[in-house]
Amino acid sequence: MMSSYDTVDQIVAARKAYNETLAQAADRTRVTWLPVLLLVILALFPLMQFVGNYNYPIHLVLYTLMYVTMASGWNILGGFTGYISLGHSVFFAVGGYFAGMILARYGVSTIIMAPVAGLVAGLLGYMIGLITLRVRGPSFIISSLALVMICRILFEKWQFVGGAAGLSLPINDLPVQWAKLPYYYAFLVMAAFGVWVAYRVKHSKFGLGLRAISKDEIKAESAGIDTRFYKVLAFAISAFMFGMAGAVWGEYLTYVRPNIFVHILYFSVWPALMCILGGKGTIAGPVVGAVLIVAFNEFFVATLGASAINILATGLIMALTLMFFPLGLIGTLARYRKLPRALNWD
Amino acid sequence: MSLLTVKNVVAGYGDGPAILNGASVDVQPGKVHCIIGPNGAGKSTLLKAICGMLKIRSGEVTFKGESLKGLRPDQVLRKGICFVPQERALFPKMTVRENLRMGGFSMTDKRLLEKRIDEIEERFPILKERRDQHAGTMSGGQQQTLSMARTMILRPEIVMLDEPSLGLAPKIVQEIFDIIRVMAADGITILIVEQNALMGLRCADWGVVLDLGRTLFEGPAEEVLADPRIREAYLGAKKAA
Amino acid sequence: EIVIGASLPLTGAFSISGAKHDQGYQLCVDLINERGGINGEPVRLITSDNRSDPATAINQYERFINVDQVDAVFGTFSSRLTFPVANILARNGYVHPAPAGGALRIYTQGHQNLFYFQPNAAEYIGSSVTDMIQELIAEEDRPTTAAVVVADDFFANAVEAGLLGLQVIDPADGSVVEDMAPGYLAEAGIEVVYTEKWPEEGFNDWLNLANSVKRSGAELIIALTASAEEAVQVTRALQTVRAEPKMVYYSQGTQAEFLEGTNDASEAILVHTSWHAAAPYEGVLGGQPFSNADFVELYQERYGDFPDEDAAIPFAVCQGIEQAIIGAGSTDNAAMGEWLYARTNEDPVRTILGRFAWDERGLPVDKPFLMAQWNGGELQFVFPTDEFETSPLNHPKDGF
Amino acid sequence: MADILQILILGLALGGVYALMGAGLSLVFGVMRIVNLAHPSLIMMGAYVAFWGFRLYGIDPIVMLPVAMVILAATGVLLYKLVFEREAKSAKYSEMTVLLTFAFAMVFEGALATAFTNTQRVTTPDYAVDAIFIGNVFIPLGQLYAGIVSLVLIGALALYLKYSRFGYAIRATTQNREAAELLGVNVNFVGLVSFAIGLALAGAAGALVSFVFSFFPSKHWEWIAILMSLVVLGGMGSILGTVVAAYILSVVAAFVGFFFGATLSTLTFFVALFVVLLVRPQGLFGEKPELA
Amino acid sequence: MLEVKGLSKHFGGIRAVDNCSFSAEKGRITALIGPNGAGKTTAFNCISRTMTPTAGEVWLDGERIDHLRPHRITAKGLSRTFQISRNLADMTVLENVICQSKISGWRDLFKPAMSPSEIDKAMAILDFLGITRIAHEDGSNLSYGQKKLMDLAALLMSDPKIILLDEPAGGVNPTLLEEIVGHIRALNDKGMTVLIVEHNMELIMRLSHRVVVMAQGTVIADGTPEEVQKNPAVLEAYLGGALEDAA
Ligand SMILES: Nc1ncnc2c1ncn2[C@@H]1O[C@H](COP(=O)(O)OP(=O)(O)OP(=O)(O)O)[C@@H](O)[C@H]1O
Ligand SMILES: Nc1ncnc2c1ncn2[C@@H]1O[C@H](COP(=O)(O)OP(=O)(O)OP(=O)(O)O)[C@@H](O)[C@H]1O
Ligand SMILES: CC(C)C[C@H](N)C(=O)O
Ligand SMILES: [Mg+2]
Ligand SMILES: [Mg+2]
Repeated sequence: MMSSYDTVDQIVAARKAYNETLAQAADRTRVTWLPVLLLVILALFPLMQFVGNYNYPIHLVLYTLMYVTMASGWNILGGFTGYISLGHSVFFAVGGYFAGMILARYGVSTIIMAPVAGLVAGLLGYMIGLITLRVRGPSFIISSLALVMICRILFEKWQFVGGAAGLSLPINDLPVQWAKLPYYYAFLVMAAFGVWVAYRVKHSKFGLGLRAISKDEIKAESAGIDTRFYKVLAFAISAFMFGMAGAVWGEYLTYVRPNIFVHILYFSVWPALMCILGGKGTIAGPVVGAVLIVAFNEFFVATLGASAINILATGLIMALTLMFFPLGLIGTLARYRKLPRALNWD
Repeated sequence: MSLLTVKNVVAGYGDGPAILNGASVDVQPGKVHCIIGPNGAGKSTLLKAICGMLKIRSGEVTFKGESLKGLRPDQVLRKGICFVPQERALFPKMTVRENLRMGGFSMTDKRLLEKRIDEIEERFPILKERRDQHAGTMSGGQQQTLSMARTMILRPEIVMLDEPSLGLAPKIVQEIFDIIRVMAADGITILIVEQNALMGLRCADWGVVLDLGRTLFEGPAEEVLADPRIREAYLGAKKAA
Repeated sequence: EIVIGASLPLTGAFSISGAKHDQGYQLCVDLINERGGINGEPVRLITSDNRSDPATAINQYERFINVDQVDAVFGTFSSRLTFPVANILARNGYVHPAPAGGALRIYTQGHQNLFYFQPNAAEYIGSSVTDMIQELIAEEDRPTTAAVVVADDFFANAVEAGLLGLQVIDPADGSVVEDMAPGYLAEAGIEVVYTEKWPEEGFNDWLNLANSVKRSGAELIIALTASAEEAVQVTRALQTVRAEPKMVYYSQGTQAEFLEGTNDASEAILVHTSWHAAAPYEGVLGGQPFSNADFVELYQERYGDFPDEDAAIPFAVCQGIEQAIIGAGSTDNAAMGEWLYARTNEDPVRTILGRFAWDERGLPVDKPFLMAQWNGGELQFVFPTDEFETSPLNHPKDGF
Repeated sequence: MADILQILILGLALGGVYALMGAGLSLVFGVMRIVNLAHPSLIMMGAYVAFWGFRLYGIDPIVMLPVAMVILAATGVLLYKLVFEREAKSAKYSEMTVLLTFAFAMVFEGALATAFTNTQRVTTPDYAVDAIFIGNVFIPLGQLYAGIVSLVLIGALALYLKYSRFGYAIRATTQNREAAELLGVNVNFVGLVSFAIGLALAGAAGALVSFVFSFFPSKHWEWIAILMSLVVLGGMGSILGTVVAAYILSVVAAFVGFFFGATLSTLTFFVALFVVLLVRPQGLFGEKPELA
Repeated sequence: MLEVKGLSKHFGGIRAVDNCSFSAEKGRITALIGPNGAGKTTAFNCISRTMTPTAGEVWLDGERIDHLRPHRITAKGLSRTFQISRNLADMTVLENVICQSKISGWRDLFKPAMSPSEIDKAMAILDFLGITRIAHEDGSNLSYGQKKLMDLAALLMSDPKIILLDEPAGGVNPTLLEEIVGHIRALNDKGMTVLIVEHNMELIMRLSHRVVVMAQGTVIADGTPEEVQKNPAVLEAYLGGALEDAA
């Protein structure tokens, strides 16, 4: 008989050595200085207005921050819990309409009302979640698409909030140069809050439960996790983020209208895409994704105009990323242990 | 002369680490071979690599002198090697008869296929009895019988079974090993992976111990069964008192 | 160099009209440059496509103002897009010449920089229809019942409000912008027997709609759409169910594309319009007289096709801005706005759409819409009869 | 009574078109677990094939239908080879393909719009605006033809899946991909062919749609949600379910439109989807999920 | 103590479990055996409520639990493993285990999951089962037997009073099996109630205090291992000639 070992102890020792080569603890050093530094830089950025017209860059940063808020919120449902929603623009719209109507009727700034708008959106999310979170996978995705359609039609029918024509909101009376700043800082705070919430959730028992749900719901349930409640709560938290963002965006745009706010591409798919592009389930992913997508879009608008070619190019970029970075930039780099330390915010 | 030679095969999943690190097996025609080894040793991986479900990174797999490297599972099957994986590979929403017919999917002669199916049904009466039942609603043992019977339709030269006794009641386990012997008597070469090592080796002619992704021992089944090192390390016998 | 920005719906739901607006702007700018520019400075036009999406339109004007630092802007097409754009142009103090944004609510927000380059607000369009019926048709031949089907669109809803006598409400504070009661149809003694509204997107069931219209037995069918595309759909459906009205009026459908999509079914369909090739308007361009006929000729020379109102209106917008810059002596938008507001019917802006002077809301004074009718594949000008030469009204329509 | 009959007819007429639009989607999902959000944009492509055939050469769209099917099938082969074949090996396959096909929907939309502009189109064969009148009830000819062609195609597909050798392979792959592979089915080839068939159906649907609805490249968004609702309602992957759902919902929508207005009629599909999620999450013909 | 009364679960026409009653006494090891398709796993599913029973009652310590959702039942101290190991991929073994720890109330929910105390507890359990070595390995990269051990560890994290094990020995290497048996016995010695489904007769005979035999959804025998072994119905339905082999 052919054999390379003579005693059982040798075999056991060899197996032990073999097993140890398999197990290695992941690199868990996270970086906090970068997000903090970013926050400081962004807080100071509007000072540039003193030396020139930086209205458009400010607009772009503001726009990106809005997406950071939403993508971080989406991450809690789509990244941690594994429920891909392409219907979160509904909550963006609800936030926008709620705060918009309050602004129009009572003159209360949406920036103050944003948390309340978020709560309204979150509550609605909670109730919708009770229905749609009963199915998962493709069925859930499709139900979220249907949600968008229903919401759009209902808002179009609802004359109280302006129906299809929408609601025009008053312009603030700051000089053009400073007019964007209240919204800029509002979104900066929301984005920071969004990232912080995602971080807290990810490291909490709740977050661990969500991750378990995303892997195997039956297992999670029998592990003692109240899956229904967890899922719906995750849904509500993400809806909250969208509601807040929508509230302030309405006043910034001075116009709230079903077709703008329930827009499936911009406010449902983009946040999802940002999250996936950056790295689902990571903390820095949504931020990186938001920056990249806004930059891509701006690049195409500047070079190609907002034409059909732009759509083609966006689609192509999206397809290529998904094919070659299936885990997103952060996720894929981390997988191959090439992630720069600065981007590990987990 | 050996029918199938596996030599120093290195293989793994996707771009992950290599699971097999030089596994070798010699398969002799008409014999029953039993591979044992601890959990995670790479036994299932080896069978998958042979049948073309995994890419072989290096090493050789030759069947009757021809290399099987780079072939797809359906091509390996056409060469005459049939694999029954660990999870029962049935079509749950097809009837028993349709499942049998799928077994002969790669056959072109329809009449021959029907004839073979009739023969199989003769040999396993339960399949005849349940021919219109959906496979998914049968009990574990019946499903295992069906998936093994199905491989016989093709009259393959080699049948590879991954843990045929897993989760089966003692009575059925007995039957399954009987069927294996029947198949061997029919001249089919058999390669099984078993955790129920005692029964597996008793039924086999040749024993192989796979561990650490490599072949550690290989020899006639009785010898493997009798080896004290193997008994202790793999067969659960207490340290020789 | 004078840089002018325009964001247009070159693609999406308004693509037909948007593309023609582009042609109109471009043609005008090129002709100005041929004539030596404005105040001796060449004009450069930047257009971008907003995909018929309001948010994109807003963003593009932001870019014009802050990135391209344009000297002036041209408006965009349709009320739907003009409404939000009005706010941002107002905030930045740019003169906002609107080629297509007829809904009253755009003009009641108190913007000081807004000038509409069409005859009148959409709410008042309906009067042209009923006036025409009363003036051109003998009492016994007039339709007595009407079916009104409406796209749920800013513009179409506005026309509907006028015809049916609805209240125009600002949802922001719930205030009534204008009460159109009792409505032009009621005033003309026409009973509305069927109304229906379809959503802006996702509606496919035209046959069901047409069937209901037919069943209502209305003698006058009014289809208020926001685009020529929808007008084609309505017509084809009415044709399929073989509806038999005496008269059909659409809010859109002057375009060649409409004729192409409907062929014979277009016969005797009435459409209101801001412009007609036969209207003998005299305008100004590059300081020289430039008549409507010149426009038609040069347009055909350049684009091969016969122009329609979607190319003519933006041309007029461009003429207006040129005159404003000349009048103000610079591209100081505040001065341009003042100059435009100072126009009167005696000293108007002169365009191929005729004379323009605006009230404090930004709506033109004393400019009724024109009514046109498709006859034998040709869009004929039938009303009002007092100003220019018209073709006879084809009535009653012989069903579909 | 005539009214009711008329609405029923109109509903069924639309149902036929939706059935074919949804069938290809359902097939591709069933066999490959791809929720093909690009399907409607591919239908759009088929519609353009028919449109240009009609516009340039005056060929009837129904005659162009096979051409559209071939072109789309070829597109399918290409797409499968370039994208989905390698994707099939990825772990997050199912949700990945949703996003991936979304991206391709954008690519196709952009390509079509670049090539043909976003101008609204419709092919205008004479029958498209004609109808058979029986008393005062009419049957629209265009939709009647579309419905007949669609039923023939779906019927042929069903028979093919049930009885042909390749149909066996397709069904087997649907139920247990690995096992099929082990029995000598070239599952990649099966995937390829069923993807191509699915897209050929999209081509056929496109040719029919070209004279039933008006279309422009970005209109596929309007179709996505409707078609997806049908697929969920019918039970993911069940072609029969999708077809039945298409007919039922179109009829219901027609009645809703008649009694409650056009706006609410477009809501029917989505509200039905939610009701089904509440009472029968697995859809009409779907498998009950494991955890209650 | 766990008591099942008149439990039934039907799938369409199939009566997987049919009016089945048995109980598991406190602090003892009860085995549930029976031929394939007898309904053992289905009974487990109904007890832990991952399936809704068609009829019948389940009582735990004098409290009826068959209307509760699975996580509530787990919270009541009943935990189970799955016949086909369900593990959470992309999560380390440690996370897999900690995930199962008890959560009490709202505030707990947002506390850090991997707190030192939790980690210590989890590591202690892993140590008890002898698998500390793989604590940081991905849950899906384990061998079959390691998965079974990880399942067991996760089970213990929730401090259960009673555990339901579905074929813990299936597919496990005999040497490893010896370890598992040792662990189960140790747990039982600490007072834990165990209900176990197994096909390995030798193990059942060695381990259990009481054996319940199911066939075709109903209980056909119930008694000590010795009694059951001699029962002709059990021999006929289940054991065949296999017994001599095991002995
Ligand atoms: N799909 C997979 N992807 C990645 N790694 C895998 C996969 N399947 C198995 N492995 C790894 O390969 C190794 C060998 O697994 P394999 O299934 O071949 O073991 P085995 O010898 O059959 O064990 P068992 O007796 O438990 O079935 C294990 O370490 C396992 O973690
Ligand atoms: N989801 C299901 N749908 C239909 N039938 C089912 C389902 N689950 C189980 N069954 C049937 O119920 C019966 C009992 O199955 P169960 O899995 O409980 O058996 P078991 O006793 O655990 O068998 P084994 O020892 O093989 O694990 C079988 O006939 C099986 O086919
Ligand atoms: C072409 C036009 C008549 C459009 C219209 N002015 C609108 O506001 O949409
Ligand atoms: Mg194995
Ligand atoms: Mg079982």
